[in-house]
This record gives sequence, structure tokens and C-alpha cells, in this order.
Amino acid sequence: MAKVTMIEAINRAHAWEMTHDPTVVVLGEDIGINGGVFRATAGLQEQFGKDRVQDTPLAEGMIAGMAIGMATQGLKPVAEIQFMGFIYPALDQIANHMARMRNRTRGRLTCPVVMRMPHGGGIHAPEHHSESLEAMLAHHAGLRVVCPSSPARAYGLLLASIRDPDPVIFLEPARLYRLVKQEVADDGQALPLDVCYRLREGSDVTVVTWGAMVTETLRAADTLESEGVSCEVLDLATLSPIDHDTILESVVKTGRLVIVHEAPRNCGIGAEIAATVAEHGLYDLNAPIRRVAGYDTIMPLARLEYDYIPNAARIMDAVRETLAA
Amino acid sequence: MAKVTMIEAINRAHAWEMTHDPTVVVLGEDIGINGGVFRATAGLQEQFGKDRVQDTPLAEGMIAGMAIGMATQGLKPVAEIQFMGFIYPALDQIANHMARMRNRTRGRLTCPVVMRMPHGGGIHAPEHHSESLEAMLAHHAGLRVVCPSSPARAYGLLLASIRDPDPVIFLEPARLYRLVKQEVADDGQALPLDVCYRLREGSDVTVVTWGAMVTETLRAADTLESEGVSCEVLDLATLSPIDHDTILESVVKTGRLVIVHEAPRNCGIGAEIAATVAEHGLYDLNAPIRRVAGYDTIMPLARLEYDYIPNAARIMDAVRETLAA
Amino acid sequence: MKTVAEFEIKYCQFLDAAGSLAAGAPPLASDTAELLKMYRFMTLVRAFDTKAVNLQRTGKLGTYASCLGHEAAHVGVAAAMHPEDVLIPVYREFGSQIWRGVKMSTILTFWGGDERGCDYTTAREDFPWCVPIATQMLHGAGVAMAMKIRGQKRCSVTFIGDGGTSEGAFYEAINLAGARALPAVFVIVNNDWAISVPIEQQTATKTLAQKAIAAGIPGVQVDGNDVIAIRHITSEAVARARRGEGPTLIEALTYRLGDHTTADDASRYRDQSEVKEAWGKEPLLRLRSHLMKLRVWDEAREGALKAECAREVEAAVDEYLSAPKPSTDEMFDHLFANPPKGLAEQREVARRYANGHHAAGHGAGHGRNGSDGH
Amino acid sequence: MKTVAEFEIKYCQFLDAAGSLAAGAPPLASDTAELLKMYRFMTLVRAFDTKAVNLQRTGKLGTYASCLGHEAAHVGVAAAMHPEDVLIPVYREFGSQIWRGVKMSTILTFWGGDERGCDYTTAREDFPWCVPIATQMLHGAGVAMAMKIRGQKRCSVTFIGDGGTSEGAFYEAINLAGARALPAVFVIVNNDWAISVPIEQQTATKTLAQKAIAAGIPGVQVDGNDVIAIRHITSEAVARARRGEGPTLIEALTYRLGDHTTADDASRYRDQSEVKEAWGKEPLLRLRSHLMKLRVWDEAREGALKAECAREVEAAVDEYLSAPKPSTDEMFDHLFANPPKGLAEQREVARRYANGHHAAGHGAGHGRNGSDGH
Ligand SMILES: Cc1ncc(C[n+]2csc(CCOP(=O)(O)OP(=O)(O)O)c2C)c(N)n1
Ligand SMILES: Cc1ncc(C[n+]2csc(CCOP(=O)(O)OP(=O)(O)O)c2C)c(N)n1
Ligand SMILES: [Mg+2]
Ligand SMILES: [Mg+2]
Repeated sequence: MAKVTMIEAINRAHAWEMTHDPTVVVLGEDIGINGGVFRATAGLQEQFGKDRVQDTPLAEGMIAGMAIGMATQGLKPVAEIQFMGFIYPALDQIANHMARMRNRTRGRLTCPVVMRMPHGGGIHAPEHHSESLEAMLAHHAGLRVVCPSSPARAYGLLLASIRDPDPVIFLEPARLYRLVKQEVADDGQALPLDVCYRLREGSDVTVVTWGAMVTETLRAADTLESEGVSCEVLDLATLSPIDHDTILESVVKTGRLVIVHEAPRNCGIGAEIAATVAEHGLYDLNAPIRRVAGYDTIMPLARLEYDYIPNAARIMDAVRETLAA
Repeated sequence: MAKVTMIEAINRAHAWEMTHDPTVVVLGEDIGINGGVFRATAGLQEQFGKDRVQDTPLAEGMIAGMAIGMATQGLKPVAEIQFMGFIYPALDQIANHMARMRNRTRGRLTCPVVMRMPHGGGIHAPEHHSESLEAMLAHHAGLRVVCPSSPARAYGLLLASIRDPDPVIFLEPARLYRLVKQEVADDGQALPLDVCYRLREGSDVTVVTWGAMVTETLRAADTLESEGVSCEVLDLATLSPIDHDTILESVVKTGRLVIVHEAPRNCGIGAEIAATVAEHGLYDLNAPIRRVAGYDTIMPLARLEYDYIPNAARIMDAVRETLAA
Repeated sequence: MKTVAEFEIKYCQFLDAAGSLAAGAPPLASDTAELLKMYRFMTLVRAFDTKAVNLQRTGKLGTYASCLGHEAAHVGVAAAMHPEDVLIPVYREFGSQIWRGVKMSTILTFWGGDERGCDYTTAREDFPWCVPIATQMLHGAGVAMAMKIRGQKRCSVTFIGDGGTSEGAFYEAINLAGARALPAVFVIVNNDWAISVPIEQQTATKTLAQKAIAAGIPGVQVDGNDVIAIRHITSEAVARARRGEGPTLIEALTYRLGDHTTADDASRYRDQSEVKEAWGKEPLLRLRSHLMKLRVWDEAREGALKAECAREVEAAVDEYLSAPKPSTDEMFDHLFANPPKGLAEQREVARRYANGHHAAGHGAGHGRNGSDGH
Repeated sequence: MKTVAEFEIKYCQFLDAAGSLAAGAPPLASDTAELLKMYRFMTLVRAFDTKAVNLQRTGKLGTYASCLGHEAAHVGVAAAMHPEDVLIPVYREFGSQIWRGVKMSTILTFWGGDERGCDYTTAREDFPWCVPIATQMLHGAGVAMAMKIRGQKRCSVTFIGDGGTSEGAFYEAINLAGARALPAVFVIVNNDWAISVPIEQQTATKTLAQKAIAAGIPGVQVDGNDVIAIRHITSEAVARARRGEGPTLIEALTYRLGDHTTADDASRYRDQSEVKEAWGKEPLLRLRSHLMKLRVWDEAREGALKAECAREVEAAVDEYLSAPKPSTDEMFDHLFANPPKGLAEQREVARRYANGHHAAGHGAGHGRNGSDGH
């Protein structure tokens, strides 16, 4: 089995599904001959032709809108938005149509579309290239929001997302694209959506996180282990709908909850997780919940971005404080 | 003092501020001779002329984008979006520019813009006319999000919003536009932003809500009083930044928290309130927090909208359950 | 300076307001069977429209956007389409939809506040109404892209209003259609008004058809009250698209004879004299004169047709009004093919509070309740 | 069918690639003082650009969008503006900005990852760079609207790329500017490429200037490598705008001689032969020949200018590199005039963890880290 980076895993998932499902069509800016600015679609146009792997004119609303039209005709568009900060022009189409088409037509027309995009900061990119906007999308009923944190999950969750008969927003942590290589069987096996992945069993505190923050959290958990603290680390993976059951079960066991995300704290997905535990797991909590999140300001440019993004030190302190409470 | 509806109060706040601040300019679709589809700007074009009260071409992104340009030149645009469901095309400008201009230029250019719009359902309007999208906006740092629940607060908070040197999203509950009349002095007095309004003192449970849900909550509180339950009702009023201190203080007193909003539950602003109390007021809670919110589905068309919107019955049950816990 | 590109915009009219036929009119102008069929649908649509406004006024329908005056534009475009083409309407193209087989009771169901009205029994690939202005343009392009990728001999036909041409999505769609030579036809129904904003305030262009030049595609202006012209021009555009020769932008000139919707009061912003003048150009009258000149129409037939249309409309209204209120489950059961668990729990809650508060019969409390003019 | 509207698009070039001047060139073509000033700035900008790319390659600057080949378009447009006009750039119009007094060290500060680089000391009403494609077009219209409302004799000048013309915001802005006769000039820098997408795939139009027809405004195409033509045409447009006669859309034809940005590798998608050919038309060469023909330039002066520019650029780089890392407070202190309380608390947290993890010097780890081509 070959060791691949996340970006390679994403590329392979595309190729697998395009080979096995002739209705899959790939769209986006610079995704053809250039293979995408991160190379996620490298080689696909050569392999599958210009009809099925299309460079589009430069307009995100157009990409989402045309994907909707194509989907209602039975195609399965997989569209790339070049960076998450550029999803805004597409939001009208995503929220007012893509998320609603099945519901508003009572199932007559549907939108099996995947909107893929790099997510988050940490790669010293220019302004507007490092946003984490998952909560904005998660708040919209009718969408699934998925975010892998390893090459294997990128492969399996992307396949599941393409196969899902409804729209999926697929967020790819840009910082993880080439960070690690992992053995990933290119066997077309999807991984389940709508569930958390338990990455580490633990008994003292539950830490829920996703995307690039998984790496920081696992690093924090390693260090904390040497201090005798046992962290249970859950990768949320599907950010909407949230697998609250798994989180609540874990909190029953640990009695403590820390949530880590890169997006701004205010009205982030961490709030939804915390709120649900405060509703359904309050009596299981032995300490206040803690959120470690991006600050409620604009994601700064490169020189300060690592002062913005939560890191292992902040996560460890939050866990320690929770344990001390 | 004249008794006025909320829509009249909003109209007067515009007229007052335009009279006293020549930099205030009003923009929007059908806001000129037609006075706005709800009549919020009725008479303003006649009084202040076509330069200061401008019908725009039909494009919300254009409205927000031009408002930004005008604001950087020292004007104070007050722009109407005809219904909140049509804010999506404007979101790119609002999130990527309006909310950031001061920060990204280190204060050199600023955006004192107010974006007003009807909010929420309950008026049997057509599809896409009844949305509650406040959480999506609140999640964006650099914006204030304000939502009045009475004619007096509409008047005072709108004045404060126009005077604020930064962008404000001003959400007007359409269902309340003409529901009640109230005495409102047309004296140019603004009300403070960034604070909750305590509408009812109580000792058993804190109920936090905003907009049209304030009416339902107060109705529920009345009935509950006759059952011997004392509700403290807080009108959040500024939805971002949230006045967490007042909520936490109230929970210290009551030990119980119910949050009511019309927007979908998942990643709504209720989650942020609940999460903050679970972090900073956990030991004050005598019962699990409860959220009464819109369901995580699309706002239905008119025949089912009152089956979607939380009502006094649901609120009362949530309060009762909290007290029984 | 040298000239590097030249363009012109043509205007097409065959049947003028007085009902006189221009020289060079196409065979359609004397195809009485087709003309009678279109006249029949235009008459039916007007009867439907009048009834729908009345239903709203009597509290039995929600806010409704009348198509009064648009009958030729709507019917003419639909008549130029093939059944397997896909129609993407805005919110008032009832004439097109009824021609394509969408039931009048279904239309009323939607505007009565019930999503089941988007579940057409025929024309099942056609789009439902589209309220967010101009967004439908991109669906039209996307549908055409799917047809092109699959090598199908079909096209999409998408409507938009004059006001809608100010939204960026309009241009994005025609630009895409041009750049990829998509089998798409776009029809701007220029009825002079976008709610209270007249076309002169919407844009500085002399025509809306010339916006096609920005997309590098053919644009043509047509008298939208002349059903022969509109059908003829649309047929040519549809044929072009189906031959794989790319998209066309058509501007149909007509006039909104009614209020914007039942929630609007146009007397606040436009002169009655303008409306009166427009009535002189409305589409049914001239077609009727033409049919009479062709000696295939008379007062008796007119009376019979009106009665027949009234009956059809009444039957549709009965069907509409007899539909029970949807169950609260309807809010949840169509959101996802694979619904998440939490949704089932919320469905239970909604059942518990169903009808607890407001009864929502047909159009209960509908209309001007709080909103005056959207 | 009768013709209801006709249009043509003109092309302007005075100085061809070989440096020959066309008959009928404006007085500017022999105004040696102004020509020398423009040549000086074009040379400075090229020196700056070369240095900036080098800084990025050596890890001392973030991702940078080279303006190589665009010098005439950028300098010519700025030279046509008055100081009190407002410039709204995209992300590579360094020539315009340097002409208008923005310090080179400030430009480097921004592209080195520090917002303080948007706080210009001169041209303080000019906009900062705009990454979300086409959004700046509406700022240009809004700025012009403010000027118009206040009756000022000023205008806004807004840049956009060829790729940018596919975004709806581009059309919304020109349509608004036309409908309200705004004092605005819009300049499309058509450099043939939008990252890897060539202009033929972006649109079916023959020219981009013709997109003006969709807004009912004048559109003109100009050789963007001919600084005399671009300045002349822009001056006319600026004068028109300032006279209250409305907006103009200018298409400047040039070529992106470099990669899209330092994170891009254009050899993946375009032929080196195309680039080579474009070098034959680049803007400095022809202006230099012209100046030599006018006998105001020679090799010695060229050498002296190059040395002077190199010194200026070095000084700017020194100033840039000597700026300390911004404090973490910078993330919080400029968000609101009246910051909410919670923000102060978060500022404290950020201070506590400042530098705890990564040191971020100039361009530390910048560049290809993870992203190959944005
Ligand atoms: C994005 C958006 N903005 C605003 C509205 C509110 N609105 C509904 S119809 C309308 C005017 C549309 O005018 P036009 O395109 O000319 O179509 P017509 O109604 O004349 O058929 C407006 C502003 C909307 N539905 N969608
Ligand atoms: C809304 C948006 N989408 C995508 C991008 C990514 N992107 C940056 S530059 C660029 C191409 C722009 O091409 P063009 O407008 O021709 O300008 P040029 O770079 O050639 O000067 C793209 C797609 C972006 N910055 N903004
Ligand atoms: Mg119209
Ligand atoms: Mg370009």
C-alpha cells in the first residue's frame, strides 16, 4: 500500500469515483491543466477529458449555480472553490438553492453536489486565503459539512461525500495537505459520514476537535500523557450534522470537555457542542466546559497567523485548567 | 408623545438622523418613492431628496459594495436589504470588506454602514422571505448585529447603530413591524448597544431571547406567573457582541437558563449563550440549559410556518421542564 | 483609432398593437391551429390569473404575482420549446408552465403556502419558481451544460425580469453560456418595472438585448406582446441551441399591467395614464383581431372559450382548496435522502406542538399582513 | 427586422512595439519631461518587482504577484489621475501605487504578511489591495457615488483583471456607474491569463471593452504596453468623469510575463514560445527607443537611472526588513472604534501565548509551504 499525503489521497478519491461513476464531473478554477492550485485534481483532465474535468470562468456563484443545474439533470458535480474565503459569492446558491432543492420540490429535483475547498490557515498565504467558515455553513439546514484530518479520512470521507445523494461541503485543511504521509488503500472504500472518529481513548477529559487542530490536539495529548493526564480525542469529522451521541457518551466517561477549533470562538461550532452537552450532559460534567478557539477578530496576515491559531500550549493549558476545576 | 408602531419608529429614527447628520444617506431597492416594501423609509425621499435617499438597481452585493465605497469617503450609508433571505449576494462585501476595512487598513479607512433588513417569519410571506440568519452574521468578527423588539428600542438602537463608527447589521422582526404601538419620544436619544435589556425581573429562571420571540416569551412568562413561576426575561438586543455578563449575573440569581430563538437551533446564537454559561456559570446552574429554537430544516412556506416558529406553549414547557429538573 | 468590433441589435414585431400583420411574417402567422391553441392558452391564463388575484383578496391564497399582460411572452416562449427541453421560470411565468402541463391547482398550492406545489406531475425536470432574483440564470446554464456534456439534443430556457438584469448572476450565466457555447436560451421579460423601479433607473442601456454583447452571444429584442414574434424568435433560438450553435439572449418588451404582487400598490409610484396606454398594446386583443381577420374566430367562439376556461379554473380552485394542510412531518421528510438522527427527534417535537397555536388554512391571514409591498 | 441599436469598439495605439509613433499622436508623445518621468517610474517599478520576487525566493517575503510587463498600464493610468482622485487597485498595480506616493517599503510590509502595509502615508484615501476578485469594482462605484453626491470634481479609478470580468460584481459596478452617470473610470488589465485560464476560456467576447455596452457606457480598447496611449485614453476618461459626464470602461491589452504569483509555476500550463513573443512587445523597450529618437535618452542615462532605482529599492527593502514583528495586540486594536469587552480579554490571552510556538520573522516559512499555485 502506497504512502500518500492528504492531497494525493484526495486526488485518488476523485480518480476512483470518476472511473466508477460516469456521472461524476469535476469543476473549478484552474483545476484542469493546472490540476488545481494545490494539485488536488492533477492529471484528472488528461485522464477523463475536458467535459468531465472543466476549468470554469472565474466566478464562484457561477460554479455553485451551474453545479445545481447539472445536478438536477442527474450529474454529480464535484466543484472546487480555490480557497474558503472565496465561498461568499457562492453562498446564495448554496444556501438558497443547493441546500433546499430536495426539500422545496419534495424530492422531485435533488442536488448531489460536493463543494470542496481548502480550509484554515497556517500556510502563510495571502489575505483572505486562511479562513475557517465552517460554522456559517453548518448553520444551514440541508447541507452536510465534512472535514477530514488525515489522508485516510480524506480519501474515505470524500468518497462518501460524492456518493451522498445530497450536497456536502468538504473542507480540506490546507495545513495538512502535505504534512504527513499515510498508507491509504486505493480501494474505493468510503468511510461513514455523520460520525465522530475516536483517535485516542482516554479517561480524564474529552477533547473534541477537527481539521488541522487534530494535529495540535494529538500533540498536546502526547505531552499531557507524560504528565499523567489521559485525553480522549474525538475528531468531529462531520461538522454538521454533529454526532452528539458519541460526544455525550465520552463525557459520561471523562466528566470533562474541551473543544478546540481554529475558527473564531463566537458562534463557532464549538458553541453548538458545548450547548448540547450543557443541555443533555450537564450532570455528567465535573468541570466547566472549555473552548480553545480562534480569537474573535479577523484572521491576521502571515506574520501573526501563528499567534492566532490555537496551538498545543493553549490546548494543554485548557485541559490542565479543566482538570484543576 | 405619539404612539407609534415599530415601522414608524424606524422611519422617525431615519428622519431624525438625516436632519441632524448631513452625511447620512439611505440606499436600497424600492426605498425611494415607494418608501420601502414595509414603508420604513416612507416620505424620506420627498424630504431629503434623491441624492440622499436613493433607489438602487436590483443587486444586493452592489448595495453593500457601494455602501463601503461611500463610507470610506466619509458618508454614513443606511442600506435596506428587502428581506433577510436576500442578504446572501451581499455577504462577500459584508464579510470580506465591510467587517474588515478598519482592521485591514489599521484604521485608515472605515465603514460606518448600517445594513437594515426585515428578519424572521410569521407574516405569511412567500418563499425566502422569512429567514432568521443572525448567527451567520454574528460569527463574523468586525460586525455588530442588533435586533430590536419594540418600537422604542427600534428607534433608540437604530440611532445608536447609525452613529456607531463601525458596521452594524440591523435586524427588524417583520412580525413586529405593526403588532403594537408604543409611546416613543422623537428626541434623537439613542439607546446603548452591546447590552441586554431586562424586560422582566424574575427569580426562578432566566429566559434570554430577541426579536419577535420576545413577544412569545413575555406571553409565556405571563402565563407562567399565574402558575407561580417567576421568569427573568432578557432581550439580547445586541446579538453580537453578546452581553454575557448580564446573562451570567442573572443565572447566578435564578440558577436556570432557557434560550429562545426563531432561527434554526444548530449553531444558532443560542448555542453561544449556552456555551458561555457552561464555561463561566456552570456551578451556578441548577438544571440543564434548554434551547427552544427553530427546527434544523428549511423555514416552511406559510401553511406550516407557525408550526416551525417557537410559540408560547413550547417556551412554557421548556421552562417547566427546567424547573422540574 | 481603428474599429475592432461592431454590433447591432435588431427588433422583431410581426403583429402590431392594432392587429395588422407585417410583410414577411413567418408561416406561423397563418397557421390557424397553432394560433388558436396559443390564443386558448392565453385566455386560460388570463382567467387563471384573475381568479388567483381574487383568491388572494378573499384570504384564500398567499401573496401572488399576477402575470396580467405577459400572456404572449410566456405562452409564446413555451410554445417554442420541445417537451424534453427544460424550463427555468422566475415567479410569474404561469402561461409557460400551464402550456407545459403544470396543473393550475399545483400552482395555487405553492402560492397558497405549500411546498407540494413544486412537485409537478408533468414537466418534472422543469424548475420550480425562483424568488431570489437572477439566481435561476445559473441553473439554466448548468442544465444546458449537463445536456451538452451528454450530447443531448435539448436546451434549457430561462426567464428573468428587467430588474433581474442588474444582478451579477445574470451576467455570469450569459458569459458562461457564451464561453462554453451552451444550448441555452435566456428570455428577459422587460415589463418596464421592477416593483417601483422603472427600467431607466435600472440601467443606462438603450436595450436589454444589448447586454448579450458582454457575453459574446446573439441578443435580439422582440415585441413581447406579439405572440407570433416571440414564438418565432424563441423557436429560432431553441433550434440554434439544439443544433449546438450556442445560446441566445432575447428581450421581450411588454408591460406589467397589474401591481407587482398582491402585496404591492403600484398607484404609489406610477401614473395611471401609463397603465392605460399599455392596455392599448396588450397581447390578447391583437391576436383576437388577427384571428378574426383570418375568419377563424368570432364572438360566439370567444364566449364559449371564456366559459370553458372559467370552468377549468374553477375545477383547479376546487382541487386546490380541498387539499388538507400538510402535516408537520412535511417540514422534515424531504430535507435529506439520509436524514440525521437529530432531525427525527425534532420531528417528534413538531408533532407535539402541531396546530397548538395558529390554524393555517388556505391563505389564513395571508396577504397584507404586516408587509405592504413585496 | 429593424435595427434598434448599433455599437462599435475602437482600439488605440500610438507607440507600436518597435517604438514607431503613429500619426495623430497627442502632445504627450513629445512632452519629454512627462515621458521621462513615466519612464523613470516604469524602470523603478521593474527594479522593485525583480527585487520583490527575489525576496520571496529567499524567504524574506510572502507570496507576491509580479507586475512584470504591466508597467505601462499601471504607470500610465496613475499618471492620468489627479492626486485627489481615488485609486482602487487589485493586487499587482504597484506601478500605479508607487506613482501615487505609496512607499515601496509599505508595499513590502503588506506582502510580507503585516497589515500595517495597508496604512499608506500618502494617497490615504486610496484603497488597499483587494484579493477577492472583482469586489473592488463596487468600491470604485461607491467612492464615485460619494463624490457625485457631494458635487466634487474628482473621480475614482478602479482596476480589474481579465479573469475578474467573469464575476458578477464587475457587471453590477459598471451597470450602476452607467445608470447613475458616476465619475468612475474602470480599467481592465487584460494580460491574457487568469492564473492558468486563458482569456478565450473566460468569455466568448472578441474584446473585453465591449462589456461596456451591457452597461450603456463607453468602452475602449487600448494597447496597454503603450504608455502614451494608455495615459491618453485614461486622461480623457478621467476628464469626462470629472466633468460629470459619466464612467468609461478601458481595456488595456498587455501580457503577464511572469508567473501568476511566486506560488505559481506557469510552465505547467503555457508555452514558453508565447512568453517569448510577448517579450517582444513589452512596454519599457519601446518607450526607451522613442526617448532615444527624441534624443533625450542614451545608454549613460539608462545606466545612471538603473543604479539610482536599485539604490531606492535597496533603501525600501532595508526599511521593510528592519520593521519588528507586530505585537499580538495588533490583531485586536483596529477591529472596532468601540471594542467590546470580550475582545480585551482575548487580547490578554493572545499576549500570554505570543511567540509561544512559531517565530514569524519576515517571510518565515513563507511561500510554497503547502500551496503550489495560488
Ligand atoms: C435577490 C432578491 N432581491 C430582492 C428581491 C425582492 N424582489 C422581488 S421581485 C423584485 C423586482 C423584480 O423585478 P423584475 O426582475 O423586473 O421582475 P418582474 O417582477 O417585473 O417580473 C424584487 C426587488 C428578491 N426576490 N430577490
Ligand atoms: C473571488 C476570488 N476567487 C478566486 C480567487 C483566486 N485567484 C486569485 S488571482 C486569480 C486570477 C485572477 O485573474 P485576473 O483577473 O486576470 O487578474 P491577473 O491575476 O491576471 O492580474 C484567482 C482565480 C480570488 N482571489 N478571489
Ligand atoms: Mg420587471
Ligand atoms: Mg489576467
